[in-house]
Amino acid sequence: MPILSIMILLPVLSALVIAMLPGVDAGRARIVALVTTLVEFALGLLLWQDYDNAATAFQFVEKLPLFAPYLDWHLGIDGIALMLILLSVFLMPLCILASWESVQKRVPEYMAAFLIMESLMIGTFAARDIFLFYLFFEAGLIPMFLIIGIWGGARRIYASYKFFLYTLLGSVLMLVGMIYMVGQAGSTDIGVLSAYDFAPAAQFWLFLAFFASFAVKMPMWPVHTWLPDAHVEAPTAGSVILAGVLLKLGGYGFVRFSLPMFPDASAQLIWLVFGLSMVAVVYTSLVALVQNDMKKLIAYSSVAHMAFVTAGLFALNTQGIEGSLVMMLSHGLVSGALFLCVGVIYDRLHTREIARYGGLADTMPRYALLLLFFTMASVGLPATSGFVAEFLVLIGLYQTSTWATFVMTTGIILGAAYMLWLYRRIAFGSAAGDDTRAMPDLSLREIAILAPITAAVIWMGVYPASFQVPMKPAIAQIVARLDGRARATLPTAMTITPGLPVLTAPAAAAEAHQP
Amino acid sequence: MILLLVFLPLVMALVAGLGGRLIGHKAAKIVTTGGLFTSAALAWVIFSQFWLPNPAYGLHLGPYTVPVLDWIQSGDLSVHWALKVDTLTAVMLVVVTSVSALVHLYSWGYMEEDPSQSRFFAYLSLFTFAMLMLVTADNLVQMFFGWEGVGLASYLLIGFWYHKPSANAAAIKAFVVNRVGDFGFSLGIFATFMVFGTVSIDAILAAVPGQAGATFSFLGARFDVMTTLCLLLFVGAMGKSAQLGLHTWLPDAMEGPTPVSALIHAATMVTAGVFMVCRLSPMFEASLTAQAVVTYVGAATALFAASVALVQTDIKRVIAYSTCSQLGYMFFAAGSGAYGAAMFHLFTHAFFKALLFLGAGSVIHAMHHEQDMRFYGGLRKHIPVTFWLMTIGTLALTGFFFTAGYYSKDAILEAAFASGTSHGQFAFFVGALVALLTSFYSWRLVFLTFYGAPRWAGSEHIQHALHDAHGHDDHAHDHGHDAHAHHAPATVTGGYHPHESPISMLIPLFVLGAGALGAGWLWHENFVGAEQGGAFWRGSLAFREHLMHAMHEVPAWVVWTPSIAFFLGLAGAWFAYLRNPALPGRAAGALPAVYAFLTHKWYFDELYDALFVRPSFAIGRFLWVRGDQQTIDRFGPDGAAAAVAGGARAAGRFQSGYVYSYALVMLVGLAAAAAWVFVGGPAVGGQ
Amino acid sequence: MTAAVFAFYLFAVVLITAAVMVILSRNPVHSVLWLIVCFFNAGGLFILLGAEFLAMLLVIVYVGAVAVLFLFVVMMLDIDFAELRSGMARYLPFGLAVGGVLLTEIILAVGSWQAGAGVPLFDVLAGVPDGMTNTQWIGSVLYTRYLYIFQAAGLVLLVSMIGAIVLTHRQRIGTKRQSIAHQVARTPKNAVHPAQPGVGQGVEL
Amino acid sequence: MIGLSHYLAVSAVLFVLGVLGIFINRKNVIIILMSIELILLAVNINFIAFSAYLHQVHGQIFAMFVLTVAAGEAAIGLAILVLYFRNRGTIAVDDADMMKG
Amino acid sequence: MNPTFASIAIAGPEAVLTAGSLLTLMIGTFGGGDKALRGLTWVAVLILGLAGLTLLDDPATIQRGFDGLYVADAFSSFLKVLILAAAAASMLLALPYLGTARTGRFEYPVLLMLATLGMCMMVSADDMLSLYVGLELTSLASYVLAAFHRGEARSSEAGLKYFVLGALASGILLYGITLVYGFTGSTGFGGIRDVLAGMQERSLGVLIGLVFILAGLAFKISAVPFHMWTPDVYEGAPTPVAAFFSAAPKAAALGLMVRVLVQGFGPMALDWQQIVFFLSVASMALGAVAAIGQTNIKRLLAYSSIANIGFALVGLAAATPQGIEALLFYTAVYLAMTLGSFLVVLQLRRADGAPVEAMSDLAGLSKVQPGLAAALAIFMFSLAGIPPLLGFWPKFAVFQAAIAAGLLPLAIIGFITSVIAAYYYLRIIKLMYFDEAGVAVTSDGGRANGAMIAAAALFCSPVGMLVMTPIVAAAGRAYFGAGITVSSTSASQAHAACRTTPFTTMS
Repeated sequence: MPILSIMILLPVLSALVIAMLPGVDAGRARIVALVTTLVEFALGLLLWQDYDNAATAFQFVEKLPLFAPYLDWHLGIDGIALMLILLSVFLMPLCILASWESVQKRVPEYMAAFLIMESLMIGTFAARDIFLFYLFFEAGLIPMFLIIGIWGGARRIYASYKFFLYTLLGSVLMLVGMIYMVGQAGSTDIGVLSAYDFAPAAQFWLFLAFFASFAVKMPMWPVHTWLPDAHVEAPTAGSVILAGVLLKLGGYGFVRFSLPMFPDASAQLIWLVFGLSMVAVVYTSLVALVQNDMKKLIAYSSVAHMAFVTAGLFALNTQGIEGSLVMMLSHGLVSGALFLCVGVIYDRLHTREIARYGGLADTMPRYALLLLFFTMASVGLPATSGFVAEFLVLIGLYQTSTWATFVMTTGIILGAAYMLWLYRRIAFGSAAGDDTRAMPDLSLREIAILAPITAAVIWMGVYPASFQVPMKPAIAQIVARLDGRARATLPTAMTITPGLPVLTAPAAAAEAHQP
Repeated sequence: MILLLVFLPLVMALVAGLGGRLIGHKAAKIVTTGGLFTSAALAWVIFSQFWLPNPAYGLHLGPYTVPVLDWIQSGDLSVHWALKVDTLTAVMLVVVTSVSALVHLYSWGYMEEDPSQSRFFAYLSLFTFAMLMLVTADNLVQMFFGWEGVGLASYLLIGFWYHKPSANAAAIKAFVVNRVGDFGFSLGIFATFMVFGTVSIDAILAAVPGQAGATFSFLGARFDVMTTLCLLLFVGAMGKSAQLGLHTWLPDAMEGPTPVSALIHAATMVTAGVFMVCRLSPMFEASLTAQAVVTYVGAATALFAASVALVQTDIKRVIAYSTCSQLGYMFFAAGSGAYGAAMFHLFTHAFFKALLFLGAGSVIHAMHHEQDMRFYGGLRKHIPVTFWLMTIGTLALTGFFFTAGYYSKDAILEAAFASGTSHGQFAFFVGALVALLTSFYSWRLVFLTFYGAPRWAGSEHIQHALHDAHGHDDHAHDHGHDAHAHHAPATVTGGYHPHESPISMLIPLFVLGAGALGAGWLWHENFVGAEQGGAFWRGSLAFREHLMHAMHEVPAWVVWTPSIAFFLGLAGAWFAYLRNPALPGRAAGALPAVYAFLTHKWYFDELYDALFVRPSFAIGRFLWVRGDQQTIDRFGPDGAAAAVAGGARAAGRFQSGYVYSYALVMLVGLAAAAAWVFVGGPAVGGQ
Repeated sequence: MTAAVFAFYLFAVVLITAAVMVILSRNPVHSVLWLIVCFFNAGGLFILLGAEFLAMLLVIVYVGAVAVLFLFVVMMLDIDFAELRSGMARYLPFGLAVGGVLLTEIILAVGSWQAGAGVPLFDVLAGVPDGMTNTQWIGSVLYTRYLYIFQAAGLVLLVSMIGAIVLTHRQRIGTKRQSIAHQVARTPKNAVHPAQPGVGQGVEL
Repeated sequence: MIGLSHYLAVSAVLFVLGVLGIFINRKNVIIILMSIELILLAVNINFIAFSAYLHQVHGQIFAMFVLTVAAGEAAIGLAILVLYFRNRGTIAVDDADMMKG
Repeated sequence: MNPTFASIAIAGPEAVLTAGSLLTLMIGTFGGGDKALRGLTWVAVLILGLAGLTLLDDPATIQRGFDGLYVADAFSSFLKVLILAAAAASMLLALPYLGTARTGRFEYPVLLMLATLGMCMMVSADDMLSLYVGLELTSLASYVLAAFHRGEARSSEAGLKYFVLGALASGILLYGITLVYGFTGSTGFGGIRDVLAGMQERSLGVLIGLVFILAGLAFKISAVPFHMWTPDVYEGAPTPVAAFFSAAPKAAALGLMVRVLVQGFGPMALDWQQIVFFLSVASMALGAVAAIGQTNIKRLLAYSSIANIGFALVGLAAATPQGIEALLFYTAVYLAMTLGSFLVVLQLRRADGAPVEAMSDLAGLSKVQPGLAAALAIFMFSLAGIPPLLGFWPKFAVFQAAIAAGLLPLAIIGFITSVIAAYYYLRIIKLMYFDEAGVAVTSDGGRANGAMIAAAALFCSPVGMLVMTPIVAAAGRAYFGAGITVSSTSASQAHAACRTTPFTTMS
């Protein structure tokens, strides 16, 4: 059964049904969308169940020369793709549910846009042809542009343009790189390209071309400014998808393309990535501290978290890369949940201004509890997914650059500061006004949205193996490919010299701990 | 057994927290308290297995580990959820579960009128669970889990009365300052993993000798590996145990309900740092520098906190600074190499400090949530049980003969003296001075509270209680202390009648009082005895027998120093607060600078506010406005858009509409192209 | 100086002078007349080059038809000539410079012409028998080899005809046109309409 | 002796004059049409000159068709001009700027 | 068989179109006159279809006729199909417009057909002479069509501008042809090529001639800086005519340009490559930037066509078979996108009956006319080159060719300009979807137009990717039919070599 194709095409089909068929009203559109996304989720679980954790090869491979000579319909997943697909299909029904009542304008179109978004996200992760990847990667701009532009807030036009053009500009440079690579290697197969050794000089430029795209998508400092705008203006579900999945495309791109295809350049340019990541963590955390708009604050925190992802990936070791991937999953869940939380109260009061809230612990205790949970997950409290991620990233990074780790770790202090400051202003104290006081607590639907994410966050925090194990073979391959590449010498490189009174196995012990 | 012990509080916390609304306050209280007493019972069983010789285990039970679940596996890194049980753990288990159980019980009375009691009990149980995970951790990461978990619980409990802005601020402060410590702790874990390739405590400690003396180069300088690791980890300990520099959260944490202060901020959580140092004592043993730093920091903290405690007027803050000071003792004991003494003081301190806090809670309860000692006075007759029990606690704290504090404090001071190191000597003298100060402020507290004439009428809380017959929800009001800091305390009762606390609050006091009196006498041979100590600890911490021997051979004046300090302090306090009550005011007036310095807690808060908090917000705002908006956006996307728009305008001007200008453009293009092939074209014919 | 050289310079100088006058004359009628001078002199040059047929064609078609057409339009449009041509283009200096550059480039380029640089000078067509006139020579290929183009040229003219009619032919409203068929087909039956109007009523036509 | 280059030079000058005629003139579109005729005349001189010097008939045939097309072009041009005049009442080049930007 | 008849047999489309145009002209004149416009239009479409049917020969063979003035090969067939289809569409889409604008004259289909005939001649030209005559046939008809709206001052101004500049351009072109003729002694592409290939050093005369010819052709495809007429003419001309201008003549002129440069000037590829490079960059940049300030949809589409020509020229600048293949592919897709956009615009009417021309009239269209808005959105995203819409792939193809030919800067500039261009395409989407409705807009057009819009939208949508393969294959075949062959290598090797080598090394 071509399960990946089905997963990609089913939402498109539903979207067409919703958008094209006459007589599809808002209610039916919602139901069709929900059923579709649930079926997708079920298919995703099926995928997970049938996935062979031990195999290193790509699984569920489909290849059809549909679009010769430019690209093939070539699909397949490894553990990394599997996990990200699961993340997408997991968040999707929740997004639909989250929009159940808050979106009243042009509901069929809205649902169609989300379904198409889902299809494109799955396609991006499942693509095995580099141009097919690009196609899905880039196509995601369209529905997101519409989602922000049609159902967004007051400055939605500016935000949607900024989002669209910014990311487009980044990715066209990548496209140039891709075309060049395909010309060199003579194949569009990602697997072939990953094994092809490009000349180091070419790798340098190719790396930068891909970097332009992924850094914007990530987003890394200083090309992050589209994100706060886009998040703030997007409707709740749009923010969830944006933060939950679309930002992951950047990290996925790094791990799928930059690392295996340009291993030498990656090893040489770690200083660039570390530098930007370090700046990002401190910079955006401080900026997040002074935000008055909830979504903007969370958006800035996303930038800081994504900096952990980049830093971890370019630690170039197992812990770092694995941590980054867990971070992507975790951030997808947690930031998605935080946006959903914001959406919950936004639906009630129609403002994102923090000062208008307060005392929700009184009026909405269930909400306050869940928000607290996600706040803690966001600051990386152990036993939540965020901790596993941050910990792995930092422990991996430490082996590559102590100094970067030192700076990045300050993120855990600043992160706590701005998230708790936010929580305090929303949930604690007393209500800002009578309307705030009159807000009802979470409805059953809203609990149904947030509860699965809560469960997933705890699961990933307590027993991350379920999520890590499928990714291990793929990561091992990447690490093997990176192994032995000449790394940029960082000024902060650390070497350990054993002490004079050596007691046990002197040479071996010292060798083993050389970074 | 250990699984049940550890996870029972978690289950109960979930039951009470998530189902609190469903099952009601009463049930929530019953399950959590019941769970904790069960855990405590189990803890005593385990402790006794380690303590009492039992032929079934070959006299003594050895350390063992109970695996629970895989946690993080990545490359060489392997972290499990596992429960490690040895003597050290057993001691902590006893402390944690016992105090926790008693505090649960105490809270029945203390929190009786609170509308969200089940939440409170859930938090308490959650805290206990996290603390248990901390002390049973078999690896650094799990310890970090507990570390952060107790931080979370502390945050929640400090901010329990979330309507009070001061409570919210204190909660955030506690969490963030702890995070600063955790910053060091996590870097320590990373470095440890890098050096040892593992995070398992047993494996690390086994490998320590191999790394002793190893150095690494960093930024051109060379550092000793073990020193670096220890200091990084110690930063974590400093944060959690409120050592000088990272102590600022602890006094503010008194915003939380008093049982919380007793449990978290006196008996258990704050001692986690001491526990960690002891747990990793072989690592510290490998670095003299680290030991010295630990000693100096501990001593400095002890002195600092004691000096501040002299002038505090809030009853809980006095005890809080006292805690801080006692933690300093524990650290310099550890730094001097007397880990057993540190643990012993931790153990005894848990009893008498919890007793003091709960006693203070009883006083506060009686005084309708008034915490300012200036509005107390003469309570001895009104709440005699509390009075006596607090006196016992004070005796123990100040080290009166044969009380718990007497044994542990003596052990520490003697060990410091006997360690023979210069930092140890230094610590001894500081410790002696601090003992004097401790005695003074402790008795000051007792005298101000229980003796003299009542001064209650000046308190707004009391006024409230008098005017509002019900007045149940006082703590829900936003009363800062400054709001009622009257200059001239009234010396009248105002017609208020304090009542002794209910029995549920007194039982814990009795139990703890017993501990404060007897714990030292009962266990000092095990903890610090030169002969039994080694057998008791069984390698769970670095036990230096020769140091323990040396302790008993110190000069007599050293042995007598603490007792002399006790009496001097007692006499001073009696003179200043009973005999001659005007003296303190005159002293403050005579030395305004010193007084202000002490009342402002050495200006730490102000310094941090100016150094970190304000700049962070200012820089954040600067980066947001100047950086994001006016630089990145202005020259990035917005700038590019403006440039393109300018280009569009220019192109529009060129498109003038006139045929001749169009023709001209065409011809210019033509001439330019022709010129290009003339001069610039490649020399290519038709090969 | 042979007659041919003299003739060349005469025609060339007059041609260029006339061309200058065409573009500089204030009065469009003068321009047209100068244009005619141009055509004549160009015809002279053609004859010098041995292309009699084209020379004649130029005179007949251009002078006879095109120039007259121009004149006709100039007259027809009824423009106030005094008002026109009061100013030169704003870009004149720049335009002149560009023109100068262009001229230099062309002259430089054509100056490099040399017969025989790989060019087959006498191809099939060049080898026509002696005694064949220029006109005959042209005629011999025009309807055979260039039939395709000839037909296409006819279509070009057709297009210009249709175009001119489409654009300028106006159906005048109110003009009466004779339709013989209609006249012949007219019978009393549909021409006469008997009416019996009552008193005070009109007849409806 | 008069060579090919003489003819080509004349033609070049004529061509440039025609080109100049298009944009130095701002008042009358008819002059522009005449300038175009000048350009085509230059082209024809070129064709015939080359044709003569190459001893080929190609160039002359080409020139003939250019003449034909030019005639048609003139007709169309004048027709458009007349139409324009009818609509606007002027044939000044400066006035033809309804559409720009 | 008589060579003339044989030649006519080869030139099937031209013969059919000639006869057909005369027939329709006569029907129009002696038959119904302007009232028969609808019928005549359908007749004309039928004739165009017939002309298309004659192309069903085996496209692999190269047939020359009329003593080397005419060539029929896969290249010309490919382009003729496009031209005929675009012309037929342009004819049909005019019907509703001509009905309301009182310009419904029967000459419209006749002129359009004659223009189409000229275009067919252009793409089949194997000689400068047939090139010129075909070009002029198209141009003259176009001038008339631009001024077709007789009562409209803007229309006649457009005609005037178009005529003056067009005549100047053809003068320049002709002058270039004379130079090339003089320096090579031939007007046939094959002859020119042979002479050039034999030349030992580079000839300035040929170079200048080449430049002039390029300038003349660049005018026809409206490449910068020879584009200045385009916005004004598009705006002034009747909308169906603008649609026509944006489609079929572009295809014809591009095809012509390829044939002249590749077949005639192949040996000088390195020279013209640079000029085409410049034309391409300038067109892409100007098309992207200048469109931003526009408020008129037709002007916007004019700039869009300029930019698109720039993209198509990237393929030519690559000067490889792969690039030509990409260019043909680009042309095919571009026609659908531009015609589709014009169709939608034509379909719309303001409440007061006036046609929609101001962009602000599109505000809120998605609520009033969801179908049309969706179609226009597809065209816009496709023109912007956002995958997975079909418009991305030809862009991709030309840049792939450019990169393979070592023109990395061209590709980078091109992609960046495409991002800038995306801005104004997005603006239309924004107007339709994000803004509230301004003036009431109704849809007014025949069923045929609706069907064409649907077909074009479907083609430009991701579904179109499914037919991408045959189109690209046809374009590939078309190129190899264009007369460049590599001797002494087998076909497959030649294919491999051709995909990366410029012409100079092949000849």
